[in-house]
Amino acid sequence: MKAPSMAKDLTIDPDLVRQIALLISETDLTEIEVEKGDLRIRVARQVTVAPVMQAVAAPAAAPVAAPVAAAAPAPVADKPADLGAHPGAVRSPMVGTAYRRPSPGATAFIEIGSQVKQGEKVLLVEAMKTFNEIVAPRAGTVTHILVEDGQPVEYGEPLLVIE
Amino acid sequence: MKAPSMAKDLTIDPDLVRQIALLISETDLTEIEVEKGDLRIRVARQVTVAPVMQAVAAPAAAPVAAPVAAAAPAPVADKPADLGAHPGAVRSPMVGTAYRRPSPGATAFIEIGSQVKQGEKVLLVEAMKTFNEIVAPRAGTVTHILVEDGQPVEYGEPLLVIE
Amino acid sequence: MFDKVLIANRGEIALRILRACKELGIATVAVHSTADADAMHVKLADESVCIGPPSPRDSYLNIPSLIAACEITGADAVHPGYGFLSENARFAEVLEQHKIGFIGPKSQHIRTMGDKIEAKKTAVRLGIPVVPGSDGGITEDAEAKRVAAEIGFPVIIKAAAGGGGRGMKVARTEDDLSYALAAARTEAKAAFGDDAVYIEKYLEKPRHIEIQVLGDGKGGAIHLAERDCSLQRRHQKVWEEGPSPALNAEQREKIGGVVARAMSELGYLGAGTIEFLYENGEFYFIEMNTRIQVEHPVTEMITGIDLVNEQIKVAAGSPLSVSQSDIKVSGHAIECRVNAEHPATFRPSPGMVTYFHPPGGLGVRVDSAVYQGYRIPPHYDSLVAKLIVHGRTRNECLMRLRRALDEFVVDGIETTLPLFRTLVRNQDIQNGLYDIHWLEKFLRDGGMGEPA
Amino acid sequence: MFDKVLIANRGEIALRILRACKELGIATVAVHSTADADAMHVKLADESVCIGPPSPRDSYLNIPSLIAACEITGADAVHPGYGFLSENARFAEVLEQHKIGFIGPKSQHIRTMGDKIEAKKTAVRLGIPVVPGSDGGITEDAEAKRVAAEIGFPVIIKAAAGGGGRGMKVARTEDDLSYALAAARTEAKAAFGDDAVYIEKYLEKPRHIEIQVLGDGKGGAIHLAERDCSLQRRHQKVWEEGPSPALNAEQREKIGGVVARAMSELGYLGAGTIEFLYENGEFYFIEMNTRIQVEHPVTEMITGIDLVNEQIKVAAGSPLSVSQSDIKVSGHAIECRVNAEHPATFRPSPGMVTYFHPPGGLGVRVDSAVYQGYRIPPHYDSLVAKLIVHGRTRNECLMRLRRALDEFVVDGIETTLPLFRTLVRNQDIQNGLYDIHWLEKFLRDGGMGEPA
Repeated sequence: MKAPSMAKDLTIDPDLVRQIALLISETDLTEIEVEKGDLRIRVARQVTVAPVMQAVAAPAAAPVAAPVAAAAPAPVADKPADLGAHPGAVRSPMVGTAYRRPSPGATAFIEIGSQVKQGEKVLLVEAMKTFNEIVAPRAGTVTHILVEDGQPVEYGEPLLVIE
Repeated sequence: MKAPSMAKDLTIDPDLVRQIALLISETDLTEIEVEKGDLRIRVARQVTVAPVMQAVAAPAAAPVAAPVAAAAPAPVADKPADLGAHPGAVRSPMVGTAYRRPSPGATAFIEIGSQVKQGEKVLLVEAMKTFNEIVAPRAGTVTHILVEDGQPVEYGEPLLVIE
Repeated sequence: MFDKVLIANRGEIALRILRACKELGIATVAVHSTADADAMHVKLADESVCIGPPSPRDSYLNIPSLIAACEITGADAVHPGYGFLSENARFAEVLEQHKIGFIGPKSQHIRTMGDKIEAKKTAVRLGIPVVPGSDGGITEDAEAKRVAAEIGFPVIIKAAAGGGGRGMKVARTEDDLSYALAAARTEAKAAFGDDAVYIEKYLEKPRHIEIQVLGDGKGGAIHLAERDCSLQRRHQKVWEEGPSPALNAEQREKIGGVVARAMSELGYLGAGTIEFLYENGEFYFIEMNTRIQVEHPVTEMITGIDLVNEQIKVAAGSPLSVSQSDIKVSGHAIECRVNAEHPATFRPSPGMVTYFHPPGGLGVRVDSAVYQGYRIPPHYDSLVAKLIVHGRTRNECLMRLRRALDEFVVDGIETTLPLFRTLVRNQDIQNGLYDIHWLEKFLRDGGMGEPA
Repeated sequence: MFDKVLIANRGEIALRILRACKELGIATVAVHSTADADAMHVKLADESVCIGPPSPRDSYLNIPSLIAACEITGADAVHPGYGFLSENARFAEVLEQHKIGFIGPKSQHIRTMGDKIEAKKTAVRLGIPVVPGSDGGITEDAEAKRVAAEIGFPVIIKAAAGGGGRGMKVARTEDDLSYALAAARTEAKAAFGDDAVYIEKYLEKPRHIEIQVLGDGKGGAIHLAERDCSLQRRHQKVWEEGPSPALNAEQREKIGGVVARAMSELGYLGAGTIEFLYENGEFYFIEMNTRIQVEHPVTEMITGIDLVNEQIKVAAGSPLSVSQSDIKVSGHAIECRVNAEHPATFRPSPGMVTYFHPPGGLGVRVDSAVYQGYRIPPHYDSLVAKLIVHGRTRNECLMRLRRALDEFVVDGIETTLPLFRTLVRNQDIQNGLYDIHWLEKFLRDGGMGEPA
């Protein structure tokens, strides 16, 4: 008997490939291979396209006469990329400085493990001397707090995770 | 029982390949490989894009004052690329002008269908007023003559095919 | 001098400012929308801050976000580039309130020059030539005739209450005047309920010529000759060059002197451009741009002056590094704005740049924030690269531009490179014989083939 | 003027020549080995001819092939670039016999300057300062003392029959002389069977300074100031700049005048370079290069003169387009030779360039025949790109170079970019305090880390 149409069996699931492609982007990988039973899917993206702009750190010597950027680049915040992708991440709606408590010395709005209701104040982000309330977009448990008190935050930066 | 004719089974399904090709474009991937049972399909697209240097042909207008390259680029010779790859191709060992006969009006050294012995004179290539003999590297039948009488030839350009 | 400058812009001008800062040893902060996270200047800056979503209103035009970005990075000055907030007087004032330097003019000059009526009044006061016309609405034919004779024909009659071209009539001779006046009045009455009109000199085929200025804010001001930006499409400049093929040294010195004295009197600070229409040897003020312009490299190439460097220095209170006598026009420069657009239809073509090879060699400058693999976002302008070429003569410049255009490779998107390859070989362009209508006519006449 | 020029070279200089031809409206023929079929200048030329296999001897140095390529394409002149046949007098003569123009000097000047002894004699005759020394072999100590005293210490004693450093001794003072003479004689006798020696001034820490010249072949000749090429490794120039940090305007004018007068007297035709060692205010002739040089863009950037354009014009019989009084040194320029080599070990690194992004903006010029996807062949030199930066002052130039180097991306191969990023930040380089030994010492001392 003839083998039952191999081509037919090998229909691929485009959504699966798309999903893996997204994963590749998100994780910055160049290749993902999935194997289950007798099915194996391998997906790759070559990285030669990615531009590599050097941010060469200035070594010792200063220029003869011109003033020099004294300090080394200060990273605004260490971005926890993995938690940023978390579905429960709450992101900053603006640039500013994040505060965890209503005033210096006061109790923090939340701690890890806090149960929060939807609309409950969780943080403040100050910009131009204005304190903007960040509220919980949904009820849940605070599992991660990603900012220090007084830390500068960018637009879209993950602040905390509510699960 | 295992399917008898593997080759037959391995006919590819063009639609499947097209589908994967579309997916590759859509997802910006460079490679997709799917394997099921003993069949494996791998589709790849290289991203190191080949350079496309434009040789823009100068349209109508001449520059205001500077002299202009009057003539359009004269292609040195139309290269029969496919025959150039022929194992029986005899290539020019130098730049120059190819001649098919010892002197104007004389009989050509060879014609298509000529039987040649190894070492037999088949063409002349003239450079700096010197006529260099091109001899058959092996015995055989001349199946193609790729140059006209008096045609300029580059180094490595296929001149004729001996089979 | 400033220690850290925040660049409140994107694209090639953000990179241009970053380069100027680096060359002055000033630290840089790039701000960007989420759509610009991969921008070249973001990669090259010392620090970067995401300030909002792609919409400019919520990012590059968002003053609180920009101030907050200054606060969290400690930037002590902001360069606004062009467009966005560069001519927003309130932004300059808010920065001042926050004791952050603004690399641009004094806010009152931004405000004055941003108001068309105020700007023209100021120009008149400062002795800058403007389009001659009646002072206000005219209702009597006799007065119209007197004014028209004074101005000289042709004149244009405009509805005093008008706009949008309605109620506008041209009178080429005195004989046309009565009819034109009547027609304009009738249209004006119908359109605006007011038949008052005013009369202005009508320019048939003017060139757009602009004078670059620099001021120290304390009465020191110089001009850096002109740029001819007559090649426009829908009021967008396409090709700019300097010096103008239409001016001689004497004319240059005369109008430059007028403008420099005006800026000195104004106490103007920083870089600015006085734009004129030019016809039959006369200049007519259009407007003043109180910022760096897209086409500033043309001036840099022919004068050797780094305009952004000067902007930063004078904003920090330093004097201008050059005086008027140091400014010598040397050779000729042309800038082509290579846009991500179809070269004949000008349909925008954002997307991934799959290959990018800029031209190099003597006299060739490319200002571009594009790199291979960069995805041009659809949210902003379509400028891919400015190709600026310098030569000792206009002809050498044209020949160099031609070879540079032929070397330039941008794949993956459509660009206006083919338009420039055609223009550089056009006889009118080569002869410098064009006005502000030339390019649109050329395109209408099928110069780039039938628009799709 | 020529109608069609054959470019008898490869790499960036072939592209440089192609650009100059295109800008003059001259048709171009690229010749190439099989290894260079994909070269950028081959793609851009009007015509191309494959002239042989990868080995330079059988392609770029093969005179019959080049003449044949001229014949089949109808090229009426050849530009030899640098290296290969550029200083081959016979090539110039063969071209002349074939009535094909040679874009270079007269063959007798190539021949004279190609012979070290003849060149020095000619320099002396023309009044160009040379290293002082004894006229011939010295056998008597008394004569040696007299000569040494005349020259001034330190002196170097060399075996007259010698070479390769054997029989060479330095005497720093008169006290050292007797011993040094004896030692040199003994070594010379042992090595060459001849104890005759000669004495020359010994330069401890000279700079390499060279003067660019242009001649019309009819007695018209100008100099275009100097380049300082002291930063060398194994006699290969790495970093060149102009003007030299060591010279002032008076010194420049003086040595330039000497050289220009000499070239005028010689009736020199085309571009040339007189190379000197320079120490304590004195110049000492080393050799003359009778061709365009790798580092010619430095001079182009500070004078505004297109040297290749001038070469072509004078070879065609036109006069120089400028006179000495037109040559003004403006600002400062530095060239970095970016090679496909490991930045510390200098191990060659040919291969595929997978990403290439040259820097742009004001004052930045890149001369490179590399493009993304180009495979650098292993058969030829390792020059990937020349980065040339201009600034109004040396400091501005250094700051601009720094930012340009930081923007430059070349992936897939190793390059010397990291070396330049280190050099531009080095205090000695910034202060201009270096001589011809500086770079090797810097590398020996681990300036780039321990060589692997």
